[in-house]
Amino acid sequence: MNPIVEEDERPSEAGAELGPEFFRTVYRKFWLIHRCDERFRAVITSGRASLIYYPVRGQELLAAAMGAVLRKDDYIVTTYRGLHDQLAKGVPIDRLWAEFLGRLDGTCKGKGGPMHITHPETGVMVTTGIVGSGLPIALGLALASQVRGDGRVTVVSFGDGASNIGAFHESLNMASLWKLPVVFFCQNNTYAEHTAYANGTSCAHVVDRAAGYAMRGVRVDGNDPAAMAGAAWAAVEWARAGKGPTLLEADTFRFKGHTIGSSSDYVPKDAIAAAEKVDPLATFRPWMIAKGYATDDQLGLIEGEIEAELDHAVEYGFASPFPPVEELLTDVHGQGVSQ
Amino acid sequence: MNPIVEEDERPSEAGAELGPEFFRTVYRKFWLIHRCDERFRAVITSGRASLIYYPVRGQELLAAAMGAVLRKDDYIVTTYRGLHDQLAKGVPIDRLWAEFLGRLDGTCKGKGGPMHITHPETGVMVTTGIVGSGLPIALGLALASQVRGDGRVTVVSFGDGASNIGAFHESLNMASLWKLPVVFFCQNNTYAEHTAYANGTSCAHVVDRAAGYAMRGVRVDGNDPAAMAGAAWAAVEWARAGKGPTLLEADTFRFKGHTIGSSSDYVPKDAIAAAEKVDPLATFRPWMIAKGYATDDQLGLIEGEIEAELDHAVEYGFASPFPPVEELLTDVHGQGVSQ
Amino acid sequence: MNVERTDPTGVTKLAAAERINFAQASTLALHEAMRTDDRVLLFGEDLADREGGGVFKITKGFSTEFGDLRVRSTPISEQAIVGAAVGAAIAGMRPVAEIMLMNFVTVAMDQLINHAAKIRYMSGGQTNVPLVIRTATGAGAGTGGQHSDMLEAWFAHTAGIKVVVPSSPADAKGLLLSAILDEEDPVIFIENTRTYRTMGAAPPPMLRVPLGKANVVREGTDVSVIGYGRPIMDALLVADRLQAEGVSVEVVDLRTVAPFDLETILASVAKTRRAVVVHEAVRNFGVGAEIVASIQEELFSDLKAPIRRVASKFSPVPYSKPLEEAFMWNAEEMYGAIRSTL
Amino acid sequence: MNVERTDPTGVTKLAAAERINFAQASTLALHEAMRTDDRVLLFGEDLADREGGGVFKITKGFSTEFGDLRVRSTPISEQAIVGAAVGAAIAGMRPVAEIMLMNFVTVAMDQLINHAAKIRYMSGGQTNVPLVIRTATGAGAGTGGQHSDMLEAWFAHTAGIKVVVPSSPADAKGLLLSAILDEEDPVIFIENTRTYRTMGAAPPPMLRVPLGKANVVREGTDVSVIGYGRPIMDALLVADRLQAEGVSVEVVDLRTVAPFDLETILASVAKTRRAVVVHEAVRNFGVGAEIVASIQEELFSDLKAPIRRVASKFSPVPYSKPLEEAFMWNAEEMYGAIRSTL
Ligand SMILES: Cc1ncc(C[n+]2csc(CCOP(=O)(O)OP(=O)(O)O)c2C)c(N)n1
Ligand SMILES: Cc1ncc(C[n+]2csc(CCOP(=O)(O)OP(=O)(O)O)c2C)c(N)n1
Ligand SMILES: [Mg+2]
Ligand SMILES: [Mg+2]
Repeated sequence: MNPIVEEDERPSEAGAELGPEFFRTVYRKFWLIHRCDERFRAVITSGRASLIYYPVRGQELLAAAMGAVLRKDDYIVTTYRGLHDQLAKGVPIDRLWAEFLGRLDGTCKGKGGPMHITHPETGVMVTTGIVGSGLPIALGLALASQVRGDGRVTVVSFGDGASNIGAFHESLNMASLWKLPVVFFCQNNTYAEHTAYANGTSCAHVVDRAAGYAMRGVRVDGNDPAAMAGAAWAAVEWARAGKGPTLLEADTFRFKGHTIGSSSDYVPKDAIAAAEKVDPLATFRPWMIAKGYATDDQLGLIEGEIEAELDHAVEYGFASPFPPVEELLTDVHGQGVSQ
Repeated sequence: MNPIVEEDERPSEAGAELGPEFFRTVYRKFWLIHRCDERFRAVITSGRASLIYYPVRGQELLAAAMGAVLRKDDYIVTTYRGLHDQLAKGVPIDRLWAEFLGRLDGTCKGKGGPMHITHPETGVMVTTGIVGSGLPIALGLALASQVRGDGRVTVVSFGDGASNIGAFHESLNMASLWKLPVVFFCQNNTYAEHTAYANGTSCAHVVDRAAGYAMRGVRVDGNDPAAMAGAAWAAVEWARAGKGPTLLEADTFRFKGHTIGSSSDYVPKDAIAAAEKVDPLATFRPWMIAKGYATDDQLGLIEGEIEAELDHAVEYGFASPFPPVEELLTDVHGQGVSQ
Repeated sequence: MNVERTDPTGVTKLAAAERINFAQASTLALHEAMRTDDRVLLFGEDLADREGGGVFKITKGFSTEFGDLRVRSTPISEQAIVGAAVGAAIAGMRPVAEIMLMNFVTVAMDQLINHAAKIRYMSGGQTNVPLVIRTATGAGAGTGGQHSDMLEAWFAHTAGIKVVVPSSPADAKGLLLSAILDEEDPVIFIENTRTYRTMGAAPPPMLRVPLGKANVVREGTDVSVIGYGRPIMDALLVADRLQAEGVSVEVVDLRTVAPFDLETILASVAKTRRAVVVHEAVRNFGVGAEIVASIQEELFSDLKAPIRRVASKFSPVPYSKPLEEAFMWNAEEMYGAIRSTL
Repeated sequence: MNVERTDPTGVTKLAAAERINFAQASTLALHEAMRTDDRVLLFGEDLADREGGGVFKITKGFSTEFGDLRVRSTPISEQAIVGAAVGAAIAGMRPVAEIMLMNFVTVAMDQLINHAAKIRYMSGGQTNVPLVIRTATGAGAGTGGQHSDMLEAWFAHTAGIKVVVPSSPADAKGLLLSAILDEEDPVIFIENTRTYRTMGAAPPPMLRVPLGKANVVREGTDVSVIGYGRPIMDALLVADRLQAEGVSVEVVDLRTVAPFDLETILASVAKTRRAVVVHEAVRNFGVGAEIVASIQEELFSDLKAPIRRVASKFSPVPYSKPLEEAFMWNAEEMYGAIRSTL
């Protein structure tokens, strides 16, 4: 944890809200993300669909925890590697599948694709393919909430590599000055494409930069369910209470390379081995049971339900038609009174 | 001073090099800058010339000290408010006047103008009108020196306001990673156009950001000749020794508004009063004498010589012809073997 | 009673004026928009009263009247400024962000091109980005290579974003009002620092000038001059001169540069069968090229002469006065180009 | 002995090949340039061997062979990347910076437009900025709205910077070599991700193709097709088809998009008196408009038909396959456009 956070601001492991039910919700989201990611990889590797996909294997838990903390009307902004964030926020899985496959019933009629998932009903406002560009947009979403006093919080996800681009700097400075209700959620998976953290980022931890914006900065183990949920909860509540932004850095790992099919030769074997030891995929289920938050059967039930939902979603996606060619030139401009 | 600088790295007030002769050089540069700035303002206010000019009144000393520390072949990059840096680095005054007046004998044949003074012979490589944009360019100059091993140092000047733009962030990160021989020289004159420091910058001091790049960071009183010269000397030597970049923040004040003619209503009276008390224009001369670095007569001699140089420069500038219209379309492209 | 207190922006007095300049047109439009729709937000460098109400004083009094939540000065962070506008627009506000001078959009192109322009399309129409970027530029004031460029062609080449360049104070006011209150698309509104003090007739309160429609400023039968912004004023003078010489010039002001009103252009050229295209931006690969290409494609066999272009020369904007004058388009060149088509 | 040790880039083997693809052309050109002139530096995201030699593997082995001082992976900091190239170029080096995909230049436009392009001019010719930006882009691979744009028209509209788009591996190699070794100006060199694996004849070592000269790829007498980049390959196929139908098509490949070789274009059109302009970028306000406008201005009375443009449609690049196909220019449209001029 970063020294900028005072002791009394640190959430207890639970907070009143973070009890068994909460963690069952986290588990459901976690498992959905995991299985959905696996199935995307499977349809691609098997050749049934051809698309550029950025796997989220390894980052399921941190997104699930954040998603479980957020209200439905809170806003999120995420990136090309955003499946976990989108699912955790509640985007309908079937429409998400349809979008990934470029179909008319996709969230964006197939026009956006995996890098640009948008679903305002669940608060997924922007998914960007440009590194770092979500942060300035998050400022504006949070600004709107601040002006309206609507109590919404905006969470913007980005990677460790994104912390080196100009937009990061401008956004943290402005958010701090304006005390915007925003959480800068850095998912530090230790790689930016093929570049290891320390070869691109000059400070030991991204959170070290919070002080340069006089901003609350918190680093958390993204593989630890309680710590992660607690840190997410605290950052969101901090923003909701009008106290301003947090830079929240969650340590995690990217197990399946930058994109599906790209090699990971450059990742040292021992780094992978170390990550496997703390992989939530291995640890989160036993933890739920050990904590008494759910029984093996209860979790099995959740898993079964998710499999059925996914079966439906995959079918829905492949069954949906491609958009008609007329769609090419619609949505370029809005109507506007002027037209 | 920033805690990141260890005690033993702090230069003594003098260092071997920083003796009486050194400070007489500083004084000469200081006075030249001061008088040159005054005369630009005078020709503009009197209507003899019409140009947009960014006064350097208040910032003479820090530039003079840096200029006295640098070698002739060191590189500098500065901004629209760059007269002090350019003169301190040694740009010929007459050609500088000609350039400000848009004449053919100007450093850039009149094509660049005051915002774009370039004079490679004295190491003035780029003067930019875009806030923050000098920093990335300084990386490249320093990179060239690093590759060639030519021992040059690059100093890039910028304002407090510039520390909030993306280019600042990207540049400090990359310079730190690559240990480039560059000094990031932030002249904190407490205003960015009409915006007071704290209304644009979220941290207490610009130097607070150095830690986010694991970079040597030093804050110095830009009105204190010994401290300023010592800090400049240490930062430059640090870079020259291959130890990497420094973020050097010098506290100063901008006495004449953002541009000539623009009002300064937004500056509180007491801030001005406080700045006047430590204004080097009032304090540096007595300091030189009190230190025994020069006598009143010696300084008077310097001042007289400068007045003569300036008389010549002003005359030279006004006497130089405007560039012929054919110059409009030259220098757009180089020759290159391809052409 | 203190006037500053009751009318901090001075618009009450201004609203009664019969003539206003371009700067006042922007002040009035912003004020009417702020008053009409509380989703309108203003932000940009130095524009609140704490900072003196903007370097051009266009928003003086606004933060006092509308409060610090709706009117904010920003740090020097153009990516954050435009990004904040994008986000606020998506969330349902109508932000008007100021980029002090047009050359500074170069640090914010990602937000404008990859995001503002495309988000509506990429979301399949779920989200709009109704923001306005006000910016100013123009050669002729000795501001040199980095403070004078007209870059509208870049935005015109980008689907999803609109570009407006007014040629009179009344148009400036009406177009800006429409852009803020009526558009669902991002709009780049380009002001000209050289004409901020140029006067013209004041339009009635709240009069909107719709985007996307060109304006035939002067009717004529012999040749069409098509353009936008500052050169339109010269075109009208040149048209007077040619009238005296027996040549009837039609002047078409695009008002909206992109998407432009091809119909009105074609109607004019179909009538005159001769055209000259004028703009302030450099000639090569400028907006004029598209207008020429479109006309020749549609009216090939009607044309009696090659379509000429009058624009600034193809170089960076030089500092030295005589070079800057030579760089800029001018009325004499317009005259010559028109004559050459006859 | 370990091959990786003696020939880490694999160019020794590659240099012997009779046919190479576009990716290999870049590898070979970069390698020859690095070997010829030690002022040549490479940097960009992921391009050193520690990072696997680049996402497209074009620079694999380079950092091993030429060392970490001359070949560096960078953080994700495009402003710093381009700025560092500008500074190094001014200081006398010949940096080749990589912007992974063209849409990412939007965060670095300031360095390219306000600095790289103008510094020579603004310094009165005292400093040069001989840098090369290699970047890649192209629609058709399902990369959607933010990874597929062709933005060359922006640079073409900027005095002081050159734009190169090759249409064959041999040209790619020769043009890149010239850009790095012979140019004093900043050059944007645009590669196409869709054709990285497309093969063509390998040119002899060190063969330069000079910038600024168009290439008449195929001679013909009835109509000129003028363009650059990927559509040139389609144009050649369409020309074959039309040949069989008795129409003789001349194909002019600009190679250098800006400044383009007007002389060669005019010579061709003066002969054929009909022209079609093709490019991959969206049609509106694209490079094609300037070519059309220039031709009609010079050859007005020679032209027998309106000059047609074939280009991508005016929308963001859609993700869904059928829409992306409909977005892109295609050979059928080219055929139709050529036919319409006859
Ligand atoms: C401005 C920009 N530069 C480069 C890229 C290419 N790119 C895509 S993802 C990526 C790595 C990002 O790393 P990180 O921020 O750590 O996120 P992660 O992929 O690990 O989730 C890069 C360089 C881009 N999309 N945008
Ligand atoms: C990118 C950019 N944004 C805005 C401006 C307009 N501008 C010129 S100087 C300035 C203030 C800069 O303040 P600071 O960095 O503190 O330098 P100072 O002028 O005080 O020396 C601004 C906003 C600019 N030139 N470039
Ligand atoms: Mg990462
Ligand atoms: Mg300042």
